[in-house]
Amino acid sequence: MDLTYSPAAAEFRAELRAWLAANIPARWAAPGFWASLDEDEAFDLRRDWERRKALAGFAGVDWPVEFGGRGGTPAMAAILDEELARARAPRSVNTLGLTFLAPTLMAVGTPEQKAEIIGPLLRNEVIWCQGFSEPGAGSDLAALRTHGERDGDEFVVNGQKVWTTFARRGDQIFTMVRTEPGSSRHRGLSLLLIDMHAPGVEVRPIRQMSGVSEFGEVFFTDVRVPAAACVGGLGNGWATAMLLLSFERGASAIGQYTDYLRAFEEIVRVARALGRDGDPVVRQELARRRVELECLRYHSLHVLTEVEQGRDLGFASSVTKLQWSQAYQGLFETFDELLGPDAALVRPTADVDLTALRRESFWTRSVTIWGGSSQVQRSIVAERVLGLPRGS
Amino acid sequence: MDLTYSPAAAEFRAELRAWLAANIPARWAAPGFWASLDEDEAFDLRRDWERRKALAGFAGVDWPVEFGGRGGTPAMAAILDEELARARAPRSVNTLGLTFLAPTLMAVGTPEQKAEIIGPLLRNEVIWCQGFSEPGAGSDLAALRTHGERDGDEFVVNGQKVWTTFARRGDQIFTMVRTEPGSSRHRGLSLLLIDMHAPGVEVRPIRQMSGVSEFGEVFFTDVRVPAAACVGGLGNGWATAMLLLSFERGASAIGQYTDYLRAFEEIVRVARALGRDGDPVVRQELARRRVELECLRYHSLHVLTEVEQGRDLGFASSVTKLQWSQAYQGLFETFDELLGPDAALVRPTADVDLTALRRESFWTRSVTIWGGSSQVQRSIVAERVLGLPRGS
Amino acid sequence: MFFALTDEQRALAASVRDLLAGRFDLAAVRAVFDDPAGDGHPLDLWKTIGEQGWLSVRVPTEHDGLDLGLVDVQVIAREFGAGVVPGPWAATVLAGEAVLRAGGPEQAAAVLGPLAAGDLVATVALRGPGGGPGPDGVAVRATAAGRLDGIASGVEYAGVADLVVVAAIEGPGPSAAGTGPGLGLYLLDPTVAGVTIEPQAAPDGTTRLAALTLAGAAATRLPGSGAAALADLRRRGAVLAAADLVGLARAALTRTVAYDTDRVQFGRPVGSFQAVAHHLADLHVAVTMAEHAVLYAAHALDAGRPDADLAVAVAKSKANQAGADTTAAMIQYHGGIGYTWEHDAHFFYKRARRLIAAFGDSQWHREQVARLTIDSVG
Amino acid sequence: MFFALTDEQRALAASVRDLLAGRFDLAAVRAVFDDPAGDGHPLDLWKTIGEQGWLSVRVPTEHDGLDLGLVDVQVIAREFGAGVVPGPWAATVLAGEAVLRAGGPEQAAAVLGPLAAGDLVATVALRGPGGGPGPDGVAVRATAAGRLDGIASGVEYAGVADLVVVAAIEGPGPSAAGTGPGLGLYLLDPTVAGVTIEPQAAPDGTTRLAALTLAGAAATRLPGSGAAALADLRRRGAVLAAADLVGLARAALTRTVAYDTDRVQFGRPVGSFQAVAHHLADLHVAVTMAEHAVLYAAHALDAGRPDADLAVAVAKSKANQAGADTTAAMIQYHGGIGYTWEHDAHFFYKRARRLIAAFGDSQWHREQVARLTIDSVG
Repeated sequence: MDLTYSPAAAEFRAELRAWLAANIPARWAAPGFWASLDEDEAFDLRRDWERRKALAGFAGVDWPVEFGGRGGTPAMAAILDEELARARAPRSVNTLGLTFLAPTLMAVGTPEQKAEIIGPLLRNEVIWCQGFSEPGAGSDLAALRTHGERDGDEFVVNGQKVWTTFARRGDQIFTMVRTEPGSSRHRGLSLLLIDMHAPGVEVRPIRQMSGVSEFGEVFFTDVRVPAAACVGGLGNGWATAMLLLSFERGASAIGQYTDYLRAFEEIVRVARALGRDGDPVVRQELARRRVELECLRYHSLHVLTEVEQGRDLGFASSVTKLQWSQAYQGLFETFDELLGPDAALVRPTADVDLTALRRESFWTRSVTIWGGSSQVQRSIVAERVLGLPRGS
Repeated sequence: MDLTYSPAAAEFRAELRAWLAANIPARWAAPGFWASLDEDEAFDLRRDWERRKALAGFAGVDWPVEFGGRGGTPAMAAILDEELARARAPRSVNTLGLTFLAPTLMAVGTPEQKAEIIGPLLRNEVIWCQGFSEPGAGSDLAALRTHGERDGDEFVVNGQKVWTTFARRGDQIFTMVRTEPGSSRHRGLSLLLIDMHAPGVEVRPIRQMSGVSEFGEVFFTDVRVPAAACVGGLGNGWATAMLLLSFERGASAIGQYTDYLRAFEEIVRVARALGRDGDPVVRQELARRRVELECLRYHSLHVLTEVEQGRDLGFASSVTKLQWSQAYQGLFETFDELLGPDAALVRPTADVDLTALRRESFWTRSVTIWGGSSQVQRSIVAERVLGLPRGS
Repeated sequence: MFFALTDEQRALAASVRDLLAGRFDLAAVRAVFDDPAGDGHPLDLWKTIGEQGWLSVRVPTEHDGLDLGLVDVQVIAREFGAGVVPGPWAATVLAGEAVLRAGGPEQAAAVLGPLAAGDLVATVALRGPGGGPGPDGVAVRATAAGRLDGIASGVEYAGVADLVVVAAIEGPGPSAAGTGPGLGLYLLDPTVAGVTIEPQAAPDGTTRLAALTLAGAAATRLPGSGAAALADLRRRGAVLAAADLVGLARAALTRTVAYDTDRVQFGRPVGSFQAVAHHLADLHVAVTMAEHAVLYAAHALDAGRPDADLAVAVAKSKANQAGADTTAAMIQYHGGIGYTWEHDAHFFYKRARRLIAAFGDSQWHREQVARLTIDSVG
Repeated sequence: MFFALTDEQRALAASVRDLLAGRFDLAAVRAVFDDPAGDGHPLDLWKTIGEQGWLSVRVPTEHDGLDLGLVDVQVIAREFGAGVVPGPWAATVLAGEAVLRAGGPEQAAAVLGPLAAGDLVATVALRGPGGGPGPDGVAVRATAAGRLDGIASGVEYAGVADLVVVAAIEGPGPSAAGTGPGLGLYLLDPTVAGVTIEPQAAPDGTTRLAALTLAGAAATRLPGSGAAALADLRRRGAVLAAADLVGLARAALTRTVAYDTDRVQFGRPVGSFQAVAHHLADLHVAVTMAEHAVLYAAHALDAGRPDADLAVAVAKSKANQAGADTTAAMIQYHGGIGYTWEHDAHFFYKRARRLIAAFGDSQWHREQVARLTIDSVG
């Protein structure tokens, strides 16, 4: 056991922390700050922040140098996540491109794709969306119906995607399309890259129950896509998607832990302002949630170790997803419960404004649905990790 | 809404209560009394008690007079359950015969069966066991393998039953046997009545995790059973079994409620003796359990009303089973949790002896397994009550 | 022994359900929900409520009411919950309870008839900011001359009310026993001088809440009131909230079952997956128990049963749980769509969370259960 | 950054597991379990433990020990839990910790060598009847002359111990800060005059417990002891109990998975029913988290990390939950057989419940978490 980081990693942390201290305005850390901005304003601020961060050398820290990365270790990537959360930096507006598309291109992209896409993505010049889910194909990706008809060097794509994060502000989308007519389920799919500004692409924002519109629907009507804009081989989309999704597995949840600790402390402050933090019953419930958060931290250190040792985590990433999503959602259930008689209000007292925490509380209802619902994750754990016989 | 009972029912309660007060020794109500007896001693005492109760006219209160019953209402049966539990009377040692076999015989028995079996059963002269479960056919009754080969006017029965209550002390057993060679699942079964003292019947007690041996295994080796000792028609066993099990549905859980209230109060006394009853956290947990018990009471009043109105409860009885089994088991989980530092001991302090409550605590682990496990009950509620599509 | 709804009560439930579905469906709810600055009080709905006599259930016949019980009121409250219906019906009914049970004959004559006819919108203001249910949660004081000073929080529909029943501390306050003088209920006309009404923003758009600030506002005391009357009103409020919760819980469950009977994933209806089906089955058990508990509590208050206090605490605790769990499951088992503004699931989810806190949250009611069932064990 | 077991530690785990499976399987456990009047201390097992060096892990090399950490100890403790192994191994290790950390050089020389070799059975007596973990749970007093009076409850294997580490109040008792003088740890030879050992009946037959009554019994103080040393010992005891719990939780889960992979109901393996499979998946997540938490807590104590207190409280809370839930599920998903005496499930179930209460139950540890993480928020 050794919980210290390598000298290089420690040095990286110090450098990063100093840069963050100098570059993150104090007002960003105020609980209500981001909730107080309108959505476009917030997006622009986050995009600009992300660009500045990349220019300062804090993007792609564990990417190879040849792709503009820093050539660092997984530990450095975890440190980046941790320090960003600690500094209350906003989450990236290009997460899906950075987490999924870039490493997929590094592995199976054409030389042109590598040259043209990865750099601008890293520098946040191009915002990438993901188009996987469809109405009727949520957890069940293989049920998708968006299709592309071959026409010379192009595909003519028609169909609809849903739950696309930042759809309204995206520039490009990597999306699963059925490119072989008559194929079904896992066969005949391709991962296509589509320009969201192309004719025939329409976006409709989806308003969430919190009132925020981070997701959108994307409609394709006779959108012409060059056949070369395919990643991983035509008709080979399922395998490419599995490769792509596997890059989530290596991700340690240390950034999430740090972020949820922020939420925990904000909730404790609310409990105190409402005179509830000394109540033994409330203390037990908060402690129960904190136990789950600390377990997430220890688990993340273990995952990071495994990745640094070069081990493939395989389906154990479902364990991580279940733990973080349920710890996070559960924390906000306790939040709901401790608010007391004026729980119905946005401002239960003059000095407590719950706008931001309540928005986050509503958000936590979604984390057990997207990215593989808890039900899907449990099936994976049961069958792939525990080896239980498959249900029919 | 009217929670008062009819004058006849109220009169019955008064009469019963007076009789119980005069006939139940005070020592029976002491928490450790029954646990202090050896098993045979306890059985003999219970059997004698049951006989005296029947002689006094407090058996079969809702049975027709022609079968030796009192011709009373379902409300009177519920009152009997309630008053017996309130008086801390032991549960019947002939429950399975009284609840299941007798009404089945009244409905589909031959005149001889009605004449010969019901009276002695009511008077507790004959103890009836139930032989349904087998190793490998627990919740899945249709998987049973005990079989009877026809030989003239008799069947020659071979096989094994398990989880037979009071197997060691039973006189007769009503049991499901595959009487058509080569049949499978629900077909070719018959409900046979077998003398447990007949040659070829062997009983092996099953010791429970609490140390008590209320269950047993019953082995049949070339046991000769008259073909006439079949209830509901040869080969018609599945339908007969469904009819038989349906008699559980009308049973209100008011007796269980009263009994669990006794457990609740004993647990509260333990909490007080250990100085835990003022702890706000313990109080919340005990209250949570009490809420479920009170709900069981209200629900039982509703079930009783439905039965008195002549309505068939159908599969809603699974709701009752889930509620009582989980309320009861949950109450003892709270018991385990509030015992504090000396929870491992039988006597955490000189004046607290947990023998009886701990035996009951272990017993509650079984109530979500037998009589249709919680998993089976939930499937019934999902498919038959909510109408969800059947899983495969 | 009859623990069930009568045929008349079932008919009433069906009638409320059908009328709401026909005249005030979820699209109409949405219009109110999406207009938080509006008064949340659609007049066409209110007219229907008045015409149908849904405000007259508890009003004595001499004031042209139906003179029925809380059991009948909870029949209607459940349907309002099932339809996540906006408007001051529940608040008006509760204010009527106060006048009915603690008002003098003149007050009854002035209030109950118009209230029953739907000519009067009323509400109750029983606690201060952060104040719990009970005398120590009250933050309004009354002078001997009947002037009120202080603040009440979370007052439903204060903005459209013609009449507010206000709980106020009198003299040195209530005695330790919680009964006797020291606390009174007052009838307040919110248009008099010294009354300020400030809307309070709240996530549940199916209702409107406000803070009421009183500075020497003139009001009339209900002569039969006191700490016991406040407790009585709090119990009735808890039963109404619990009834609304079980109504919405049942609706949330039924809608989820219907959706997952049709929705296909991995080639099968979602509702045929056992993990989902079993969770829904557990929720059915919980909702069923909550329904019985609310029915029992309402009857226990109607009949003055000695276990009424326990029954109310049990009903509100269990209804809170059923409301919280079914509405969370409604979102989860609708998949992504259940989390959107466009879908109706969040009406149920947010209304449930408002009601869970109303008239005593789960922890408060469980402590009542503990007080009544632990401390009494000999 | 290396948060995992080393190859050596993995090899140690495998070696303990294999040796226990070969020389002390569940049939051997059953013999101890079914003989509650016996001393619960099979000598062949103890001989193996001594030979294998499983008692020498923490003992410094100058006393012929391995001088390793609590991380290595928890490797062994997990395997003991997985095998529901009886005997005074954990008690002896814990007594050794006291001598190691608070004993003088002579005490260390006298105790640690024989202890490491398996020549000495030792145990700890840290609390009175019903006494919680901490100074106020102690019910033994020490005179200035080192005589002990009072009672200790739940002492593991007192009946076979050659040595007992006893916590005792000194003078006016510990200060409010919980540190400094006022409390000491004493080495007691249980054969001296004034010591009465009375076995305490307990459902978990895999261990033996006793009450220790002291009346002027002569004992030797550990010079480095005090309230802090007691807290240190309590933390180490909690980690050992938590490690045993996660070991048995993992074994309970693994055995249940294996059983339900084969057992067929309704024509399918029970483990293929989604409701069962998903519950087992949730338990796998819980056990995994508990394993990580115990590993972290052990390391935090080894490394003297500032968050060690929190880590111990987190580990014990989580291990308690994993132990309770997996052993209950083990019974449920074995069907009727899991509830019988003949099946081994109840060993796991009963041992879990003993350990859950040991060195602080869940409520106690959660309050520690609250103290450390709520009260410190600025």
